[in-house]
Amino acid sequence: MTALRKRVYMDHSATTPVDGRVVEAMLPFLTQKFGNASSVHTFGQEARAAVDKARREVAALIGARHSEIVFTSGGTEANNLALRGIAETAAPFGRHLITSAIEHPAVSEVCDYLERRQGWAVTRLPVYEEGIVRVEDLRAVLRDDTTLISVMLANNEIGTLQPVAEIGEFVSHLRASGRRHLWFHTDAVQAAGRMEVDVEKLGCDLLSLSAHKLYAPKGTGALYVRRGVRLAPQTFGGRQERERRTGTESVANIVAFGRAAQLACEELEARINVMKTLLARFEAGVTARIEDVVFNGDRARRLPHLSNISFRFIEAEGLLINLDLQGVAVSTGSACSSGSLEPSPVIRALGRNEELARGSIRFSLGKDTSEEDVDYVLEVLPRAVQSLRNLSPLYQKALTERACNLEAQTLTSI
Amino acid sequence: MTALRKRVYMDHSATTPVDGRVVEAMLPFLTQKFGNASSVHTFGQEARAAVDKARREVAALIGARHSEIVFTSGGTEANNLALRGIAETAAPFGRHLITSAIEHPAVSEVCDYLERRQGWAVTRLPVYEEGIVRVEDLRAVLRDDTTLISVMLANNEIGTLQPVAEIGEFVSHLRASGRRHLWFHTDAVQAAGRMEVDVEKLGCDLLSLSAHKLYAPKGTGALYVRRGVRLAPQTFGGRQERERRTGTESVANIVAFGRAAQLACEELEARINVMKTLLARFEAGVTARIEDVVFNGDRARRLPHLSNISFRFIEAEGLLINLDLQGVAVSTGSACSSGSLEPSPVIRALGRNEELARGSIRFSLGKDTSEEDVDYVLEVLPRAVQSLRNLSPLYQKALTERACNLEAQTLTSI
Amino acid sequence: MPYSIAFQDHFSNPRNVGELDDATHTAEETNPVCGDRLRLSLRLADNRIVAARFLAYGCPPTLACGSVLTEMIEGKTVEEAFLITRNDIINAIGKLPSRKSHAAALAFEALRAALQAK
Amino acid sequence: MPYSIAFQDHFSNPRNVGELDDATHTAEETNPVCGDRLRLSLRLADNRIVAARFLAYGCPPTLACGSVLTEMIEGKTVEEAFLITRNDIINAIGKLPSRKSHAAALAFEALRAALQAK
Ligand SMILES: Cc1ncc(COP(=O)(O)O)c(C=O)c1O
Ligand SMILES: Cc1ncc(COP(=O)(O)O)c(C=O)c1O
Ligand code: FES
Ligand code: FES
Repeated sequence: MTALRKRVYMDHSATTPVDGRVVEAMLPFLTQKFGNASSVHTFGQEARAAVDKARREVAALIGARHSEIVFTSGGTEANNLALRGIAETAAPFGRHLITSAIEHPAVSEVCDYLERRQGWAVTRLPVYEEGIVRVEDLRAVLRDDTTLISVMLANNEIGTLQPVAEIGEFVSHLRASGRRHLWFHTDAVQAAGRMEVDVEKLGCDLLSLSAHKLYAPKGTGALYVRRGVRLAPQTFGGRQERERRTGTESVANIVAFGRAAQLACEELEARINVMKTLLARFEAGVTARIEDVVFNGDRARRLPHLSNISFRFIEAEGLLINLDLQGVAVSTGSACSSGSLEPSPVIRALGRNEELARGSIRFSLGKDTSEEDVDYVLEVLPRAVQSLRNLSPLYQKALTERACNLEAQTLTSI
Repeated sequence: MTALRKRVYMDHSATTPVDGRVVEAMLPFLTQKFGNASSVHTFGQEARAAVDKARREVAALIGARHSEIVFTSGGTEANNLALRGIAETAAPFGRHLITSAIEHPAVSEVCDYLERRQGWAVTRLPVYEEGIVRVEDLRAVLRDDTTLISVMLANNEIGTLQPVAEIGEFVSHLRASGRRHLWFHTDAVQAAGRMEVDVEKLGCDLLSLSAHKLYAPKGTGALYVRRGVRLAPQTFGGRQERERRTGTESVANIVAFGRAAQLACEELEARINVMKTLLARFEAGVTARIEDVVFNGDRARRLPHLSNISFRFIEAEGLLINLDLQGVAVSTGSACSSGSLEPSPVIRALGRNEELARGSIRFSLGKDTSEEDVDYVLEVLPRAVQSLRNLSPLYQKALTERACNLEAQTLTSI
Repeated sequence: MPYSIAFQDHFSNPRNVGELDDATHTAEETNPVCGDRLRLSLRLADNRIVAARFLAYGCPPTLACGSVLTEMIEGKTVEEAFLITRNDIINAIGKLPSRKSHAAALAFEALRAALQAK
Repeated sequence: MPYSIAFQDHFSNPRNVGELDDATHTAEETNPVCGDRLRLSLRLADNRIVAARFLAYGCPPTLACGSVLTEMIEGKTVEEAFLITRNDIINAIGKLPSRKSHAAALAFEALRAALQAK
């Protein structure tokens, strides 16, 4: 290890660095054009115009109208606002909601709350070994009092894509056949900027975004609310965001979000290509160099930047720390559930045993990840895994067993 | 009017520019130290350490412990979280709350919501001509089922200081005599950075702050929650902020808030002196140059930077626009209620008639306001007022009446 | 600035401010909801508006509409003046925020009232 | 990095890894809640721990505690080894996050179990 240790960030699903062009766009709104967007004077109107421009840019990223974008303090608030805002509107018509077993806590814990405290019934669709819900399951569990469906577009731990467009189509059919009180939300926080996201093709009523997964600052997000959908506001005190979300607008961050959305639109294809190529290189390298690994989640229907791998016989946090000491940043499960003793519920939902769940690591690439970065990780990772395995009683046991089996085989084959 | 028109910002109660030193502090957390504070690796721990440092700095500004600070997306969310979080905890013990008639909408509208939707009874204390609630009124309306008191520390439209420390003392007495289920919140969004704020001296259980009134970016705030106070979280999905407020921390903005709080601490006295001196100059100038003006709010018990003045015979928005065309930014009422047709409810609460309420303008100075700025405003303001008065039928009528009275007087005095 | 250039011009340099000493027709209208007022005084000669003056109290749109209205009607016959609509006033000022379009209505009413006044 | 320098050192360069072929005492303990495991093998001679080796599966604190424990006990008499507390282990590793202090408990239990094993 030299003084200027190499650092490789492979945790872009947790957060991304702010793009230099985004910083440039937002800076003037901190110091010169610093007005409050609700102020009538020129300072305020400059800020208002900038917020409106950003609203159009974010809308363009997902094929929405600008009036359908509500800025929030992040993906978590967008999810909370969507589910609680609709739950309030929907409750008189029925209190059953359908979601998946692998939602981000910002969705799953709101569902838990609605179940525990607000008298809702919640059905959590299974995801099977591939980590994907099935539309036929959704059809099967739909009830007369189902008023809310929330299924994420892409999972944050394993990157699998959910059949959101198919669910949207199903919901449209139900609507066409006269069902009025059914709303469909999707959490696109991980998907945006990594795949095409188009609210028309998806057929969703609400969709959550977070700026910091898109090379803009943390603490800003947006909720798409389809025109005509009535959302009960969850905070009070101000006329901002057409009264759907109050509080002085975070102008500089919103401008940054807009610029980042614009860049994500323009560069989407190029980014996908880079990430796909590097991810393939990475996965091939891992397969070639490390034994006893299991890739989690469907191999085809997934985001282009993310690999979730279980390393048998070892526990992920040790690997994470070991890699970190060598300058490589990765994560176990989602950042926000780190600190819990439970192995990732997402990996468990795939039917993996506890050992595999505890040994799973998420590698997530970014638009600026280089071949050199990948190669560096491929250099340090096998050593790190091996050194932890050398410590592991599970590994020693397996080695002994294998040796015995081999001997037994050799004996029988004589 | 020259090409490089002078611009004077006199609306610091709406928002402030971000201090250059604050920008400097936050920038590294956008691009280099961009980790998610919940991540275990070094990038994450850098962010975590920075958030913790900022938490200590914000705590120091108000004499709190760092563990008592919950970061939010702004003052609005801090107020909503405080009132709704406590209301949920407090409801089983009683549903009466006491507040003032001049709270910011982020408090008053939550009170309205609790009254309309959650079965609370709300008593709004009057503020009299001086714009200040009276502790004896509070004592008089206290009920056995009063569980929540929310009175702001300083008003945002007229700058008057409320007797929060006295209320805190009263609450302590009640506690000492065995009353356990009573919580006291104060909105210190306008006060912080403009006067000493010390949670021990105030005796409050909860206190709201907003970064953008302190020369840090919009979209970040904090709620002080006294140790031992149980606040029901209002969003779900993450372990952040000790589960009192979820969502990926807005690291760069929080760092900025911390740095701004630190500067506000260090420079408080100097800032107060500058603003007081300039405000006195401004008010003396207005008094000397413009007739028929009424200063709103108590002359002594108020913030050092704010002057709310009613100009008779004219309507404030016209004056605002006129001044804006000459580069001077001021406001009518609070920025967030701009756009409503109603004259400011705060000015009405002082007992002013509709004409005075419609003719009131808020001038709010900042730490970097200069004598030159004040003098420029004193130059353009009298002309602006006069030109609007020349248009006003109310003014023409008053002139005629005065002329008659004068004539009558002259006649009688002969 | 949420207002158009034409608006800003009328607002900053209002035309025909004041009252005519020799007015033949005057009226003062008040919007009962917001309290804005517009006072109009006209001198008619040969069925034609030969002079118009206004005074106004209220929001910027009310002030600007007063100014633009006096410009629009000077020189017009009474019949021509009666043909002016709310929208004509809004167009002359270059669009208003929708929540302020009732300022044009106030100007319109004031004109009608003045024309019908004796 | 939430861990101390001493911790990082033990974690990166664990001491006494493996198993003694000529162990006199061995034990493997599992924390029933989190599933972490620590396997300890000792060679005692003349009532003294002359060699100690460990294997561990689990979180970094479990790995580091295993390493530091073997260093702490080598050369000690059985009686001295029995005097070691959970806190001694934590101090040797330079404090643990409180939610991870049960890793030291696991090391402690493994030591007890090994010393009492036959
Ligand atoms: C799928 C998903 N939803 C929601 C969120 C929460 O968004 P934010 O971090 O902006 O609160 C995240 C980010 O961790 C996510 O990955
Ligand atoms: C007294 C008061 N409380 C609360 C707020 C709301 O804070 P924020 O703008 O951060 O949402 C403001 C700001 O307008 C205020 O002046
Ligand atoms: S506010 Fe009603 S016309 Fe101006
Ligand atoms: S997680 Fe329990 S000891 Fe490591």
